[in-house]
Amino acid sequence: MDLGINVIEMLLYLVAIIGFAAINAAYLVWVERKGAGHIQRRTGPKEVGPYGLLQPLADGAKLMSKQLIIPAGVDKPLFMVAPLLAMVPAVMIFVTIPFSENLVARDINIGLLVIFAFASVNVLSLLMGGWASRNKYAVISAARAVSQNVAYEIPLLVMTITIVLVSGSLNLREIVFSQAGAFWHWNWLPTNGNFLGPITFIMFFICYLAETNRAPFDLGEAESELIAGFHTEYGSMGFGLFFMGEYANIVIGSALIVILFLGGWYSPFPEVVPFLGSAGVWWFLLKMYLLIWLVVLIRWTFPRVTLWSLLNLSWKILIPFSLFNLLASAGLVKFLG
Amino acid sequence: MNKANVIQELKALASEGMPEEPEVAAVAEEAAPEAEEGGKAKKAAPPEPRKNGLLEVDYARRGVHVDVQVAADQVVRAAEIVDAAGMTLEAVTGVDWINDKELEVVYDYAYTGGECFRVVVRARIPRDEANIPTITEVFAGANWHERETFDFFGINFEGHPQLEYLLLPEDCDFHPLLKDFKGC
Amino acid sequence: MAGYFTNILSGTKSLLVGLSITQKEFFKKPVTLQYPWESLEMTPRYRGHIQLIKDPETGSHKCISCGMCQRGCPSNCITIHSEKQEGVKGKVLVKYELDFTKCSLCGQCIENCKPSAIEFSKEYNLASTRKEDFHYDLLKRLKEQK
Amino acid sequence: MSSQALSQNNERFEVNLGPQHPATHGVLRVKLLMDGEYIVDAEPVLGYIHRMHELMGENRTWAQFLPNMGRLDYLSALSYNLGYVELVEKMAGIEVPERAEYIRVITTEMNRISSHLLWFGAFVLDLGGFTPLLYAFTDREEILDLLESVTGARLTYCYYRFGGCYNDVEDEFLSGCLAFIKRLRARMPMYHNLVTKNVILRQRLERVGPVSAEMCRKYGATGPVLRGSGVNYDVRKNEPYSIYPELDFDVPVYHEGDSMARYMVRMDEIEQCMRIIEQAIAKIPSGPVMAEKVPKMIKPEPGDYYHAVEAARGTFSIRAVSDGKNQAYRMKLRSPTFSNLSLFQEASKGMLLADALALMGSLDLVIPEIDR
Repeated sequence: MDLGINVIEMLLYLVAIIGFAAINAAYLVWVERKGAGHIQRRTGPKEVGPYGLLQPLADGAKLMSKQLIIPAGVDKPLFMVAPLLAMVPAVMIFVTIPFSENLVARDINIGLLVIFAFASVNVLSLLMGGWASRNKYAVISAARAVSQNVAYEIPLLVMTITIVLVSGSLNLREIVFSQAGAFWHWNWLPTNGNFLGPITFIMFFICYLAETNRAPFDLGEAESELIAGFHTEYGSMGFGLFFMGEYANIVIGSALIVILFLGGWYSPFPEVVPFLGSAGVWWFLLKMYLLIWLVVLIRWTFPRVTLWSLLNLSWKILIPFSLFNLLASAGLVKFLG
Repeated sequence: MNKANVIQELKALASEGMPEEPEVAAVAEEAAPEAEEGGKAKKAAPPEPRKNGLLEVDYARRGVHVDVQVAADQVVRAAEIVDAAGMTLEAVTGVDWINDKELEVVYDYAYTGGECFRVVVRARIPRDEANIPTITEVFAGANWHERETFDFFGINFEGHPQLEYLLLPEDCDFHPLLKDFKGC
Repeated sequence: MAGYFTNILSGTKSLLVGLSITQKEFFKKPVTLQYPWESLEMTPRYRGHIQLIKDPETGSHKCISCGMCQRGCPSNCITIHSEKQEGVKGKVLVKYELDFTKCSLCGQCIENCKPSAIEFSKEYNLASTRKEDFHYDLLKRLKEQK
Repeated sequence: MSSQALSQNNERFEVNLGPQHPATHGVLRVKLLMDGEYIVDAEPVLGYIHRMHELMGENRTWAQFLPNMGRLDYLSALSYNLGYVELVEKMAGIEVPERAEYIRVITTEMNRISSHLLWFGAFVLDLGGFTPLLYAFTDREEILDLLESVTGARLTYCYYRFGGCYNDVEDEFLSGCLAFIKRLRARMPMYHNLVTKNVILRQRLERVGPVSAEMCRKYGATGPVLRGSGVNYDVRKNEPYSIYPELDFDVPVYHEGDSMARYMVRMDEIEQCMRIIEQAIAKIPSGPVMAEKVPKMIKPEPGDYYHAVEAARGTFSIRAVSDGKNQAYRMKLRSPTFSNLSLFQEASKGMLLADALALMGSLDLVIPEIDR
């Protein structure tokens, strides 16, 4: 009996998560287009539905009804699997994310590890897609994506270890619990033994931009150099899945930053403030969407970096800083805590 | 850059081919602008093709200061002279003088380092044997200009590193700026 | 070493300035025009394809079929058909053909026209999938305007 | 596989950049021989929109060739119009009324601003920044509206005539130009804050794609490319035409020779253009805009004529050979980007793909003008 309820619960969670991921990814496209429009003094989509709100559905219908073209000479199995690999791990990660104190599909003790394990599959999909396309631009793009991901995964993990050190847990809920309270308790400020908090936060944010291949680090799909990069040869829903996967990854990254640095579902105000002071899922979502907006704004503001300056940034600035940060925090935790 | 020097050297170069009457160039220098401009008067008898030599022409009217005509095998040395003076190559082009059965290759040089000074060097070659040495060794930029001239006139620039069609399709077999080109 | 840190700081500052600019622009009103729903008035000098001017006195055109427009046209897009008619002095225009696909709107025909019989129209909403749609008979067009 | 096949050369591969590629702004094709991300050799392949304008020049009367000038460089068509009408005026000895000269300078400089603004946007787009393009377009659109109110066209102008201009300008146009300059002056700091000072852009442009003054000389590069390499050469100053000697403006010169220098030259040139327009509007006399005695049929005396003007991309010059007829015997059009692009093959050797594209963008290519 328990098992049956568990299964039903599990299925419900699964449906909810896939729905959440899909809707977020689809509407992020709308936010991006609408946002880009207004940033550039245009209106963005406005014809399909009020304020163009039905545009993502129209786009989806169009992508799904398009013919799936498999160019001659591609490595067919790899070519087909790559877009799936872009989307599926992204959905899987949502399983471990705690949106509020109780709203989590699977509360896993090693949640952080699970996230990084699945997130690292993403680069594999880019590599597979680029390689299988048998297109020179796609291959260059795949090579870029791999070197970029390798370079940025190191500081990303080192900084995560710092947070784990000060929080004392790999469980995402525990990490949020350790930041309980108003905003000065959160990890982005020099609290809880991590006195380089703000720098860690900014560096983590940069790494997350690079890991999700977002501008200004979108070297893999630098359209003025590599046309569309690894998905040059993809059309129809193959492209659609890459696209959705990219946006799902943005949601995940933002959610992760909210959990690690911005106090998860806790309100930024002290609890004595009426109404605004209470914690809840809305605070989580608000923080997450603000971060996403920042990502969108960055994309439409900056030019793209080159590969060498991207790698320089990682090896010369981020990795030394994050290692120093880790040592300092470890020392502080050891001597103070 | 010393203008007088360049003029002197070019003059010497142009008169090299015809050493027997060095005064002719000097005479042409004064007489030629009128001769050119008074072309109408001589309409009955088409003017003789110009002899090699240097002319200092009216800049305000013609847009160039010095106009040199040299023999085909002297263009490289002419290019070296203007190169040594620090001038730049603006263009290479051709003119088809079909009535004289000759093609003319025209090199436009300009000085970009200060006061304006424009030199045009020209050389005439027979139409049916249109060969002229390349000046890409002196001015790398001549590469494309010469290829373009080859496209339009079929002039063979001897020693050119890559004399292929530049603007026209690589498989075309005509040279559109020749006056006997009748469309394709 | 000091340069290393000041570089990072000044770089970060330039990025933040950039972000604040785009964020400010975000709140401004769009400057675009929603074309099918709104459209601009063409300026008086706008050059659409040429048309015959209607003479308010006679209600007809002023063309004397001299053919100067046709001769001056760089792209040979004007063809004039005229004929001798009894009782009328000079030739009478029967058809003013304009091949607008070749026209470059240089205005030489209008300058060449002694009786000032042609002018630029303000037509700009022209689109078609067939090029025959741009072969106009300006005389017919003038009559239809009546 | 033999050991030879495994040697280093086997790692090289060819990539066709274009003719349809986002970075080439038209139909330019560059045959790249790459070693990983490094360029071993980059050979531009031209001619995809070659239209043989020079042959058209031989088959049309002097006046009929005028509309062709708007089709060479569609971004600064008025400079080309100006170059051609001044050449023909020189040949036929036509005096141009002063007001017409002022109108020509004002409209040409407006056109130069619009060309530089579009280049600015497209260049930043090449570097991956999308938004500055549309900001630049908002400003450029105002220029186009102003020019449209005078010339009747937005891009392929055919406004100047031998001996003057097609029509006079109204005072609203002049005040509109002044209002636009005021607006653009206020916008320039925004461009500099958003783009010029941006650390990412500086990293991408500084010390990237250096072109020496000597290389420019050997290849005949002119315009902002030459001025970005430290050579103070501007036809408007060195070989003055029209009323430029009466106006006070500077020629921006940068000595670094990298892409940033070329960028800064163009940005500074926008400011200088604004100065020129302001002075010209302040000085513009009243009077006719067309010379009284313009021969109906222009038959210049036989001989060679040469005239050069400073277009937005460099020296545009025409060599016309007349045989006394009302058509040219030979019409050579010397376009600036043709020479500017020819140095790309040498300059891009050993560069990274992304840097080479930054270099190519900084040359400011307009393909119809290269191919003619």
